[in-house]
Amino acid sequence: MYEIIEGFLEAARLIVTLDPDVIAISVRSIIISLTATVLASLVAVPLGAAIYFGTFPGRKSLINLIQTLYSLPTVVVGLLIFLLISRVGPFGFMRLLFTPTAMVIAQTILVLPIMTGLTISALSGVDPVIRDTLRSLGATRLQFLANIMREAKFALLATVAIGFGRAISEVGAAILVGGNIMASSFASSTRVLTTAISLETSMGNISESIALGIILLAIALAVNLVITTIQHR
Amino acid sequence: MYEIIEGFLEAARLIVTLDPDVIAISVRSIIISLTATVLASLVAVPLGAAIYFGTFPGRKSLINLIQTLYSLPTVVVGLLIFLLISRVGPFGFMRLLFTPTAMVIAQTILVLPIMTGLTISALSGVDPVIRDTLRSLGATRLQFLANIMREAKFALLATVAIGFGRAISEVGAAILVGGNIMASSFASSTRVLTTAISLETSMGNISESIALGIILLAIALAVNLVITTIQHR
Amino acid sequence: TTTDQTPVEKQQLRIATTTSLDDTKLLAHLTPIFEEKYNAEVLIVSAGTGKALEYGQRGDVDVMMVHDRAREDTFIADGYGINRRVFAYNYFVLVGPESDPAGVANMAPEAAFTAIREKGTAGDANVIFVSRGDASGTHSKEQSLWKAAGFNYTTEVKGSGDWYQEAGTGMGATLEMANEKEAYTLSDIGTFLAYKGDLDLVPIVDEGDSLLNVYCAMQINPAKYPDINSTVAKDWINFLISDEIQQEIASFGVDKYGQPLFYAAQDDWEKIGVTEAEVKDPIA
Amino acid sequence: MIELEGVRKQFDEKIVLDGVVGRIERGEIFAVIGPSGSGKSTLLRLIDLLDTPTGGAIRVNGADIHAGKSLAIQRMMGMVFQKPAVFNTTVAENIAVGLRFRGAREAAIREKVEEALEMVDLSGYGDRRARTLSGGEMQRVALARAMVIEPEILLMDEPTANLDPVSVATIEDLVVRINRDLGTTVLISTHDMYQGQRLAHRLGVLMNGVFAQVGTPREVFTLPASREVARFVGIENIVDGVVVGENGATAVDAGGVRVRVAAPLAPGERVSLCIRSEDLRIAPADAAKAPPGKNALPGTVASIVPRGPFSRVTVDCGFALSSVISWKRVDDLDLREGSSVTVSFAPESVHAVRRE
Amino acid sequence: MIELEGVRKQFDEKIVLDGVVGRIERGEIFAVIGPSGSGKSTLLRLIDLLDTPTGGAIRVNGADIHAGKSLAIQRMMGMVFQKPAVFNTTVAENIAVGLRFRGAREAAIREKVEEALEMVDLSGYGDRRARTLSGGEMQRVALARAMVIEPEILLMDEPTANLDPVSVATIEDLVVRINRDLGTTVLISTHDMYQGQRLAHRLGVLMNGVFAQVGTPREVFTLPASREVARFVGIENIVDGVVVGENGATAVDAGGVRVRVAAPLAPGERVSLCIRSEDLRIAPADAAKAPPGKNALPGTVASIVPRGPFSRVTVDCGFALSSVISWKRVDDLDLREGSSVTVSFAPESVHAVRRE
Ligand SMILES: Nc1ncnc2c1ncn2[C@@H]1O[C@H](COP(=O)(O)OP(=O)(O)OP(=O)(O)O)[C@@H](O)[C@H]1O
Ligand SMILES: Nc1ncnc2c1ncn2[C@@H]1O[C@H](COP(=O)(O)OP(=O)(O)OP(=O)(O)O)[C@@H](O)[C@H]1O
Ligand SMILES: [Mg+2]
Ligand SMILES: [Mg+2]
Repeated sequence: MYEIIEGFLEAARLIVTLDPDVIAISVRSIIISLTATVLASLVAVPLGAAIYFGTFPGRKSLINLIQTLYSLPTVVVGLLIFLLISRVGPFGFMRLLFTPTAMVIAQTILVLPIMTGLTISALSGVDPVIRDTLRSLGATRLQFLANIMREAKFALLATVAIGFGRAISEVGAAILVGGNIMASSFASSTRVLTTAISLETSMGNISESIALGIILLAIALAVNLVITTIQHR
Repeated sequence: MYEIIEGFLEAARLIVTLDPDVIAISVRSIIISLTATVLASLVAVPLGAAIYFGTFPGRKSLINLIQTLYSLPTVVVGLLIFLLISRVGPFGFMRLLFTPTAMVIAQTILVLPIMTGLTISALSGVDPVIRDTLRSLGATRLQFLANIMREAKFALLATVAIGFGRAISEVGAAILVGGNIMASSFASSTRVLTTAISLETSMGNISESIALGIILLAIALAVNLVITTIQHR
Repeated sequence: TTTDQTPVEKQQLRIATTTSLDDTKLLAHLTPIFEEKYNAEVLIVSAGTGKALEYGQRGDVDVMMVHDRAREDTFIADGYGINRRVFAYNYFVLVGPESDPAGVANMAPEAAFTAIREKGTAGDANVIFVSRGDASGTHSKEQSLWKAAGFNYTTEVKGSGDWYQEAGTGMGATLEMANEKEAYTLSDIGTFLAYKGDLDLVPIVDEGDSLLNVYCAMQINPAKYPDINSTVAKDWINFLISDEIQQEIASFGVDKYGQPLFYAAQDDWEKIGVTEAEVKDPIA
Repeated sequence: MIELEGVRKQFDEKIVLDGVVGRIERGEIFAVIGPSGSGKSTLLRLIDLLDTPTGGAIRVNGADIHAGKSLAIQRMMGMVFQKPAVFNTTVAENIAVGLRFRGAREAAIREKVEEALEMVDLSGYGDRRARTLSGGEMQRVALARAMVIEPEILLMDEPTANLDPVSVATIEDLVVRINRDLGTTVLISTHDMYQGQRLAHRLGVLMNGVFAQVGTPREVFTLPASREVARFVGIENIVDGVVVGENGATAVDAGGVRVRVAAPLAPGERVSLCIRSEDLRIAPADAAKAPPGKNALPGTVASIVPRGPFSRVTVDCGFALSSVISWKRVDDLDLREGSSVTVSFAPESVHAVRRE
Repeated sequence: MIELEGVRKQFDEKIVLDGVVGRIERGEIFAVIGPSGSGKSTLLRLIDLLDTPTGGAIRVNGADIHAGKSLAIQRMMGMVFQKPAVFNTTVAENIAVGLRFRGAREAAIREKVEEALEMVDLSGYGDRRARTLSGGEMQRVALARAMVIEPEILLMDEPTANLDPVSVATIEDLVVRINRDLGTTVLISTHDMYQGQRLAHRLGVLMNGVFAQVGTPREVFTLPASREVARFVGIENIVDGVVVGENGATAVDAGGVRVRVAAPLAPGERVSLCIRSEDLRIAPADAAKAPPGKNALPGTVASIVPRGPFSRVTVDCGFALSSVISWKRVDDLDLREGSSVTVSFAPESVHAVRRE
């Protein structure tokens, strides 16, 4: 148990001393996962809206499929992306493997199903009379969506929080397509908090792992506070 | 890319030939993750209700904390459980490490935050007039909760779907506290689909990994269909 | 080859390595020296041997550093790898609980394995062997030891009872598991030393040529992947077998563990059973 | 302007609208009245393109609006919902929404919203969060929201159901003014017949899936087309009987009591007589005889029930007849239960409808 | 039975109830009337323990209900909400909920639900999904749901706001019956004063956070306590003036026109005169003089507006006076805008309230 206490002390030390490696890793985690969350939102919200308001055949099956994809293991997502972007894959020419870009792509795809599914839930939480009122007031498609989203703001932002949580905490895809590289330049490195935690764990450095875990949670807390602030505005 | 096609063929082969190892692993995955989801529901739903209807100081901070824990990496959960149940840990005497029980505990704890958070969301989706009506009709606490939950049934079952998805797809905690053991007896083994996928991946067996991933998704689909059926009843 | 993220003048070298080299921090010790000398940037991807080979086979890296002779040979024979050089070696070690329930301390490796299997299959619940079970270099070595002891691994060892358990994870986790279960396991010395402080396990058998662990580096065949970064790859391999670096390898870890983690391959080519060219001749 | 051509709407098994036919003219105030559940909301929703009919067509200016739903047609119309919902923002923003959709300029929006708030008597409420408003306040916000876009057609689904009479009067004045000043066509559903009558140029009585009657308030109120309509528009006295000839004039035999009727009816016909309570005169039994040709039926007071500033006096003359008279008059006549009285009314006040 | 002791309720800045004092007796039907936003719903919610007062106390049978909220007190009461919500299940299940809470037996539940459905005229709707009901149908389900538990106190927040007159009459009869047969105390909020009057033994007029007046319908309607109440209860003619002595009788000077008043008033006092429109008589200008002692004011018809089965005729006599008379009488008198008429009314019909 003392490892946990040690972990807290270590976390405090790393933060207080501004350990440059830890800072680089943390910043990279934030950039990658935030980017992925934003990209995923840009896809998931319109997609969720299209599915929710759509009346195409197979709509129910599609929703079921999306719910099923909640269970997509991160390793499988990592593998699929890996096959696509590895040199012999169809996008191999872009040389994306082992780059932060690849990690963003993987995390984006990873959180898409849950964000799309929760968008559908968020929209279905809006009072039907509100929807009718917007239509009746002569909203264009875009205006309609923008206003429905404003009404569903709270739930949509909760969705973003969940997406970010899943992105920043996943490790399977990050390690497969990122490679957990610690290079001398920031841009070439792909080590993020979770892959660093895995590495420390595999080396038996439990206190360090816990310290990094605490830092990760601190970041998540900060992001959540921002989201909560927007929610209540 | 042909690995993906191969993965599908392999998955078909494994399923059709009833590969005993794969069946054992799949059954173990289902048992462990379903148990964890059920246990987590039993805690998360009352807890979420208590938080949602409660008026204690620090309620908002608690909700923020829960949202933050969405980002709890599975490895960190695994580590914490590991420290608690390893031989030298406070619960070491129970000899739980590397048993399926340990995996159930870890997954339960892993999905608790998101299930609690989504329970709160689900409950806040219930029309306030419905709440007032129940109170006014003289509901006891228990009757009140039971009825509110029935009104929020759809969203609560979606929460269960998300919890199950997260439990069955996680690998970090499973491998740390379960150990991915393949022993000759079913009960001593702790290999589940995700840890098997990790293993196959680390061995470079991409098609096998994808095959196992497909089997995992098939299980998730089946569970989701059951949940959807209950939702619409 | 260059990627868009790097400054133009710097070359990038991608290396897939087995985890033990990375986890011991040996590579972290060597890369800065290389980077400064060759104005290059080294990207290290650490993975199990199987996955590392997969990366190499797909041309996703320029250099591979592994320790599984048999699979290396196949890899080269299939035309994916060229210019193998051996740069370091050490020994595997059979570790187990101090009580040594199978009573195999200081036996020859094959004999120890035979004794463990015998007690295990006989139903002695105290005798357990935890295998990596992940097709890693270490797992390969274990399999070859069972074979050398006269057993058919798939029929007579694996699945022969609850005494033999496949961890299916990395070395560190396998050690943790063996520690928890008070079981035997085969480990590379580097990881064991790194973990030693947290474990109750002790070395049971650590001598015998069959425990030899030989690390090599090889280039991915530019004929297969023409745009691969073969110049820096060559530089790296030549760097590893250079006198200066061989010294570094031989002394690495002494200050921390009181004993070296690796031995330089340069002068011991006979002992480890490779040709002199493989340890000494720089790649042209 | 709005033509309803056999409009049908079915939910699962339940047929709600069963071929509604009608025509609402440009600039008209048309009220749809009908019992709860008769399909008033459904009809308005179909016209506002919020739902699709299962049969028939709705034409606006000649064009079938459900054939090619267009934003232009949608924007011609404004609707106030029966249970309005407000957007989770301020009152002012709620009212501004429709203007924003049409790309109005900020200054214009602010001015119009201010005006609209004043119209619905909510000046100063602009910055309040709309969700905390009372039932009636919300309904007024919904009204302002629909009116501020100055639609050509204003659809209102029981817009004053939650308002007190003073507010109702304010809103009604507003509707009349909008209709008069801007020429807005108004289609209002209401369960308050008096409101229908106060506001509407014409009424449609929705019953059993169709308009049982369409006409001016006066037509609907004095000459209901059926027994059901008569009951619905509040004619208290409906007496069933059979037509008999009587000295050249027409009379109806209602359980032995004869009632003279002005309209010509074929003897033997089974009819219901509708007599508005205000056309009845109750006088002491010993009062001067009614002029010849008038009906004068003796009876006893069965009950006296206060109703608004009046009392409703029911007299048993063989069948029950009730009249609404002021409290003062009740006192003056010294009416009480059991008093003997004479109920008199002109044959012209009796409206007869055929019974099936 | 229910005592309101200085009940206060404040939302953030806004004071809604500012010390409401009142007493509702056991077995009484008490109606709270008041303008939209005056706090009727707020008051009912406080009594039903759904919200907590920021000041004062509410006692039921002597016990402060907010001091120790108890299920027993909660279960004494049933409430119908202004905008009722239904549970997402069948109509029958919706109505059964309260009975289930009280552990009633299945057979008893089935029977009572069936009865309740019949009471609100929804027999046969038991198996319908409640979410698909029309506005009025939902409101009737909410009524049945609250009534079926036979509460000692029935709170109803504008229960008939969405209903047509026929349904309203059904519900009102029901309320009267429940009150009479079961002795249920009924507290009803309504914006429909006539409803308040038809149903209630006593009325409370909620204005500016307090009861501006509490009394029997007759008191409130004929003797409003203030100009505001007078206006709210629908007295059309409110004339401001100053009391002057006139030949021993009391008269009021209203902009030069003298109006005789029966009640004794101190000369010089500033008062508002309230005259109910039904107490006015409009006669042709050349008709016989009014009897001495009666007010008879000459004037010209300013407007004639249809209102229900009546017309509202406004006469300018220096100030406007309007009367509601039947269409027939308008025709008989041949009234039209500009006609010269005499408006007469007894001094006893004039109710004077002091102005501040
Ligand atoms: N939660 C709240 N926060 C702020 N103001 C509120 C809240 N609830 C009610 N109010 C305000 O309190 C006042 C009284 O509201 P209430 O609903 O009691 O009125 P009401 O008399 O029932 O009106 P109506 O006849 O329109 O239903 C209103 O001005 C309303 O805006
Ligand atoms: N989505 C639906 N599914 C099934 N039935 C429906 C649906 N919507 C409305 N109905 C039914 O259609 C009928 C007409 O409903 P509508 O709301 O148009 O009535 P209304 O005339 O507006 O009544 P009210 O005066 O009570 O508001 C009702 O019986 C209602 O239950
Ligand atoms: Mg309706
Ligand atoms: Mg209210």
